[in-house]
Amino acid sequence: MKQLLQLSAVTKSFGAVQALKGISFDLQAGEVHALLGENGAGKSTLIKIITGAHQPDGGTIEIAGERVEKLSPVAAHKLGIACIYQQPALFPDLTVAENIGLRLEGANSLSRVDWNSRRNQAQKLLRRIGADISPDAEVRSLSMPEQQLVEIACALGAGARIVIMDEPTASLTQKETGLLFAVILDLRSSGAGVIYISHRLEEIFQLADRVTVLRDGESVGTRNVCRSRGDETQTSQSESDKRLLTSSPTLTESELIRMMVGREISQIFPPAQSAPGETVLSLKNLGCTAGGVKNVSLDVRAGEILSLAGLVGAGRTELARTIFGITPADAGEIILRGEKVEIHSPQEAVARGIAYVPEDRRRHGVILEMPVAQNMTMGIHRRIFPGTWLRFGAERACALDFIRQLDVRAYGPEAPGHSLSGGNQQKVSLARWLATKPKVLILDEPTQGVDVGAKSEIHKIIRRLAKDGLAVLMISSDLPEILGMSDRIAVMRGGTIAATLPGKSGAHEVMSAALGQKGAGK
Amino acid sequence: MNKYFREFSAAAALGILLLALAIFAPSFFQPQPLLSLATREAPTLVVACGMALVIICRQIDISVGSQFAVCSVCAGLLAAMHWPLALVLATTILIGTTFGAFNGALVAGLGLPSIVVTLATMVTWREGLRWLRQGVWVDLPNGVQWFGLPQMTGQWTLVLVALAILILLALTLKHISIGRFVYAVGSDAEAARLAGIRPRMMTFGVFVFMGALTGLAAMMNTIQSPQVDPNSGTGLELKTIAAVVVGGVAISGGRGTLWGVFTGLLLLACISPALTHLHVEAFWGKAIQGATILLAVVADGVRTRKQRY
Amino acid sequence: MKLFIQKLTTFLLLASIAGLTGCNKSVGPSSNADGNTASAAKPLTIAFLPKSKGNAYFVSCAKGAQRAADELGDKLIIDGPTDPDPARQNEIVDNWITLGVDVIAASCENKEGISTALRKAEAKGIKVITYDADALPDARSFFVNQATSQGIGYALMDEAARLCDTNGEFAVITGSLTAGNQVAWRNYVEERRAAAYPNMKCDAVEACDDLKDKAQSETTALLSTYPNLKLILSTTSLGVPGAAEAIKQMGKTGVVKNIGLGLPNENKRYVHEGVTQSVILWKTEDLGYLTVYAADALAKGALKPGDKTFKAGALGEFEVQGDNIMLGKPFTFNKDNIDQFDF
Amino acid sequence: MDKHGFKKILLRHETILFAVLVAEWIFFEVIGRNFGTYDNTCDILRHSCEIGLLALAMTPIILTGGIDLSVASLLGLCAILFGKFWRDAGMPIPLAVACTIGVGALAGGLNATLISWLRLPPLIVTLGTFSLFRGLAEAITRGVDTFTNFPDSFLFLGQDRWLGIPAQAPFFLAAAIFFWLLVHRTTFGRSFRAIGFSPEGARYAGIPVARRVAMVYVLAGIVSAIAAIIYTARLGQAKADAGTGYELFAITAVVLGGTSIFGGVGSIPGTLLGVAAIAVLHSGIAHALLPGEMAGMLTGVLLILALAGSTLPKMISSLRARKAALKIPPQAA
Repeated sequence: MKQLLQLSAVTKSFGAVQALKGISFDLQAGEVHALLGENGAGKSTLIKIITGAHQPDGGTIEIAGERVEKLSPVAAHKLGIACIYQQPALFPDLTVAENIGLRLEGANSLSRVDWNSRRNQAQKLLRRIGADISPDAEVRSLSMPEQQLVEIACALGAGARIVIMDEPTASLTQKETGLLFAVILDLRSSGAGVIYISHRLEEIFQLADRVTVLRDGESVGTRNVCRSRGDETQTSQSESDKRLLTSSPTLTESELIRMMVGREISQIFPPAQSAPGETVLSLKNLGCTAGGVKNVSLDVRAGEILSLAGLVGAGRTELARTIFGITPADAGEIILRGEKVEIHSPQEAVARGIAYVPEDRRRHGVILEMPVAQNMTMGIHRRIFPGTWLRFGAERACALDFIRQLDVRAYGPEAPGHSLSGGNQQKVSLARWLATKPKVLILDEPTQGVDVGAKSEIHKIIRRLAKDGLAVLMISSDLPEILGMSDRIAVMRGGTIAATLPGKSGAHEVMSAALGQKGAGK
Repeated sequence: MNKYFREFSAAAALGILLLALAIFAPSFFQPQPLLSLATREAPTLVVACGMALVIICRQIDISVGSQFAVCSVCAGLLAAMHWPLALVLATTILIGTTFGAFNGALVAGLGLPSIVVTLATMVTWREGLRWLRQGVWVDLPNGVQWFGLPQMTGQWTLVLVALAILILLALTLKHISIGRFVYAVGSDAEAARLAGIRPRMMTFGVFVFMGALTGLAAMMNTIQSPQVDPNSGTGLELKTIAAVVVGGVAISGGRGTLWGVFTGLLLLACISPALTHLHVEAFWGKAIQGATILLAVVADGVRTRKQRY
Repeated sequence: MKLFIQKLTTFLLLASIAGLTGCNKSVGPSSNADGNTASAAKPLTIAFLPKSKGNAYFVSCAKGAQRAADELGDKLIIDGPTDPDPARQNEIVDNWITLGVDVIAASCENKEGISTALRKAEAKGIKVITYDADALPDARSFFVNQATSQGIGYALMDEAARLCDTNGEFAVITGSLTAGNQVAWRNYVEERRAAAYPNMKCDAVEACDDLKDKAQSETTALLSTYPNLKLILSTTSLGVPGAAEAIKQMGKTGVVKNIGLGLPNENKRYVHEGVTQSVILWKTEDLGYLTVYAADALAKGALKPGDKTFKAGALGEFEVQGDNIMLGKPFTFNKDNIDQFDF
Repeated sequence: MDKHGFKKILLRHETILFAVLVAEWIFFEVIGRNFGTYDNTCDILRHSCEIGLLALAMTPIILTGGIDLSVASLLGLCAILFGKFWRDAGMPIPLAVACTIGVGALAGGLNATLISWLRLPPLIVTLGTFSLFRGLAEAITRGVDTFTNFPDSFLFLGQDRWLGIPAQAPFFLAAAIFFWLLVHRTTFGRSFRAIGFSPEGARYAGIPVARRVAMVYVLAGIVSAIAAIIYTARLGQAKADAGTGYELFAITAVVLGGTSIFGGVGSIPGTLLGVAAIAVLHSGIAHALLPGEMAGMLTGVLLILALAGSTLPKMISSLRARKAALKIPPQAA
């Protein structure tokens, strides 16, 4: 096997914080090497060093056997390194074809732009990954997963030898994930090396040849994953479940988790509970043309967790945004504790006891430049600051209370949002909405991009909230999470509710409902 | 249609204006006055092209008026010293380039916000020029006006030079990689960096280019008359920004075409003579100008508001 | 802290450089260079306020003022707004009051606006004289009257009528729609037209924002809008050359006449080419010269209310009408005499 | 950057500015004549009142990430409307003042509607209203009408002293306190910052973004109207060209005061210091008998220095850290 990449004793500091403390890492041709670690373990920094976005403070980098002294993004690009970031690094104002073209054509600034070949190339690449996206569409108009697919097309088109994927499935649906896996395996068999980062352990067992676990800027170890893939393209959830159960004794999920967190996490999902109370939120034929939501009828009861499953683009986030008043409903009714209400804006929703923890926490969930305390009290200005006068003591006390309650790891209530890890940002976002003492809590992908430790904590918090009588509506693309957490599951398809299933349903049923009749036969 | 709505709305407004003129004041359409109008606006078009580039790159330059004035006076002084005109032209462009490079260095090099940097350079250059020259006009020797060509030829030359720059730049923006890089940087600088484009170099380059175009425009203005008014270029920044915006370039960068800018400039340039032709009294001019800018953006705002949800 | 020191030094450095270079410009030692040893009294500080700096008209006035100050051995301070801005004029006068000058000579952008500041100055014992454009009479001792607004307006209209044989259409280019003297001149032009030349018609008034280029554009539009136009009349010195260039470019030289207020130097070329027929103005340097002499005399008590004549250095005697010191009638520059003047 | 560092930088910016102000004062006191007198201090205060008011109103606007180029044009429009109300409509002064403020609020409301309801970029909207308001002022007066001969009781407000301080100073002080409370001590100020940092984030947090944004522009309209009245009282006349160019002074003062043009960061004390620094510079240049153009030039230089001053140390320290880190030998694996 040819060695594609070799990092030796790489170090990197940001100010006083040492992000990487001498990490060694290698990638062979034709392998998928998974990189695991909690948020803040140093994965992102390591990737940025490989892509040339950061310069290491010490250590060496060898690419294809040759030592590289100074790696810039341009040099990395030329050396065949491509990276698919969690937040797609695309040009929102330009078309898909142009985005791909700009990535692939390199920085020769005086060459002529051949629009036709750009279009054809884009079409070809998109078709290859099975994405149904027009090359002429403006990227601004695409959904997040669609944008991620464009990123993948870019990497593929660049003929990259080293492909880095940073949580590519975070916002993908099962079907898109399947397509992606096929692409990864395709890359692998063509002799490229893939560095794969994910918080979803089952994906790692499904895909990876080797796995390296990082913790606190150090490498805890690299292990072989014994894959027992019969049919490599076979990716349905039930198959992978099966494989999890029968996975080889050399490396188990719990062992990986132990490596990551340095402790065993015995139980991933807190136990469900029974006896939900009265109906708190009831939707009757709710519709919103702009959001593509139509004819949704749904009941959420106090003390239950109702999951919204479905493919991305099925209208789940749009439904949440409609209930929360961001894109107000134009048809049907929202009935809150027996009272018909109209919600035109988020502030009305908040006033009526609806809280929404949004999907994109960096853009919507937390204001990164503002301190934790100010973020937490943002939804309760009226209550905590009577007469609009700020009361800094009360604010601080409130924030400290939530920091303790949710175990937010920040150095204090005055820490700005961007100094926190993803999981802790999510907790801050959650705290903001718990502070409003809501009756209905809508969670949109509450654990997306959150490391295993924090994920489990968030799950416990959600369950505790439901136990305290909150009606929880949880949107998730993480099937195990849905199956593990829900009391009931509503599956959306094409902007409406396709099925409502009991919490004990199997993955198969949920998926077939989400995919419609065609998928059900699988 | 949607993508180019702003361009079309500017064109439609221009069409309506021209139609109104054709009906109520056909005297507007006479070749010699129109050529004069075009010649007067040719330097503005050149500056507007540069401004469009700067705004597409998600920056802004409000110091162009002052740069223009300084370049005009320099060009006049050099011509008055009987330098060969080609050398005067080259030097003027060089002076403009230096101003642009200064802005560019502060914006791209130090990462300072362009609106503030150019606000500062705007007052500094303008006041500096006043201090040094005390508002004295520069008298040009014979043979400088129209480069010594007959008037008609000179006017056509200027108009054609401006149009050539417009067409060349529009084609470059669409069909040469570096033009697309301007859009890329304006759309998302970080993504541009990852695609191997150097956003800071591009930003710097755009400012330098803006300066060079301003220098050229100043020269084009200088040779139109036998005297240089050191106050020329006052308000040029607002006029060009308005033309760029009315023509559909997004102030947030990454979007817009030079054809739109051209339409926008034509619209704004025609309003003032049109009001004269339509016998509207002069004191309405400014209000109508403002209302036109507002209408152009409001039309777009109303349209996209519906789409947004 | 380090940063602060750095910034402070930079600032001080810059400011002192600015100070060094700047002193030469306005007050410089040159004002006393002539060393007027004859004058036993301590030199006066005369503050000279133009409507705006960087305007050729006032630059020329200031030149005369400086010459007078040099002869008298007085110290002359010249400051004005960079743009014609009444509020800035008030600020400058206020600054001079605290600065403690002896006499203020002001050309007022806006009568009522500046009068309050000038009254304050008088209350503090500072003598006030106005020139070019007057303040309210109670806010100053004397006004150096280069020509009344009425005189200018009438002269312009008379000249226009003469060139058009008292009938035909004309258009007016004004500096700005709002500036006080422009408004006054326009009004007197209209008054004269209505009274004396009923056969003439003013088609339009356009503003050129005191920019030559804009004057040219506006004139181009006027020429094509009103084909019967016989004359362009500019009430601003920037308008005449701009209008002339437009007339020339439209090929209407001699067909459309061009007159207005203007400095000879800016218009010589067009007058010789026959594009511009005449420009009307007083001798601006003399205006500055006379103003400073009057200011000096006023401060020294040599000029008192009730005087009938006043002698200003090399220029000789001037008539005093009430509290107006008369510079004389506006002067018409044309092909025959324009080369004799250099300002 | 942590909260402490953040606070420190803010503090430091204001401290530096204060130091610059003191340095200016000392410098002009030394080289100028009668600069540091009480009379001149009062004059500086009186002359900076209108620009100061506009800068105060501009601060929350820039905090929300917006900008308002139309304030000075609105000042002109309000000034002549005030004159119209008083002279032509025969209203008593207090009623005319009230009506003028009403017009200011309406005009601010026009900006607010276009910006918050149609979500158009503030720069463009206010560029349009910049021409529109000034144009309306010219159209209403036909360019020529000037309003003067206001009663002395009204002119007192702009020209006289009250208890030894300029009569308009208490209004300015009240406005400063109002805006300080608004920006630093109420939830409104908190929401302005949130909107400045992330308008979407603020919306998802249940902050009525549109209403808050509208509020700052309406406030700016009202303050422009008040500034117009003080301007009229100070000059004793109202004309269509009142306050031309003041918007740039106000923006310069705000930015010089440490408010980020991108929104989110900034303070009212900073703005006040910025206004003071510019006003002292202008007055000082005159008292030192330096050419007036110098004031404008130095303002530009000061602005760039202030901006660079807050950026350079960050760049240098990051370069230094990088160099220092390279010297440490890589740890053995």
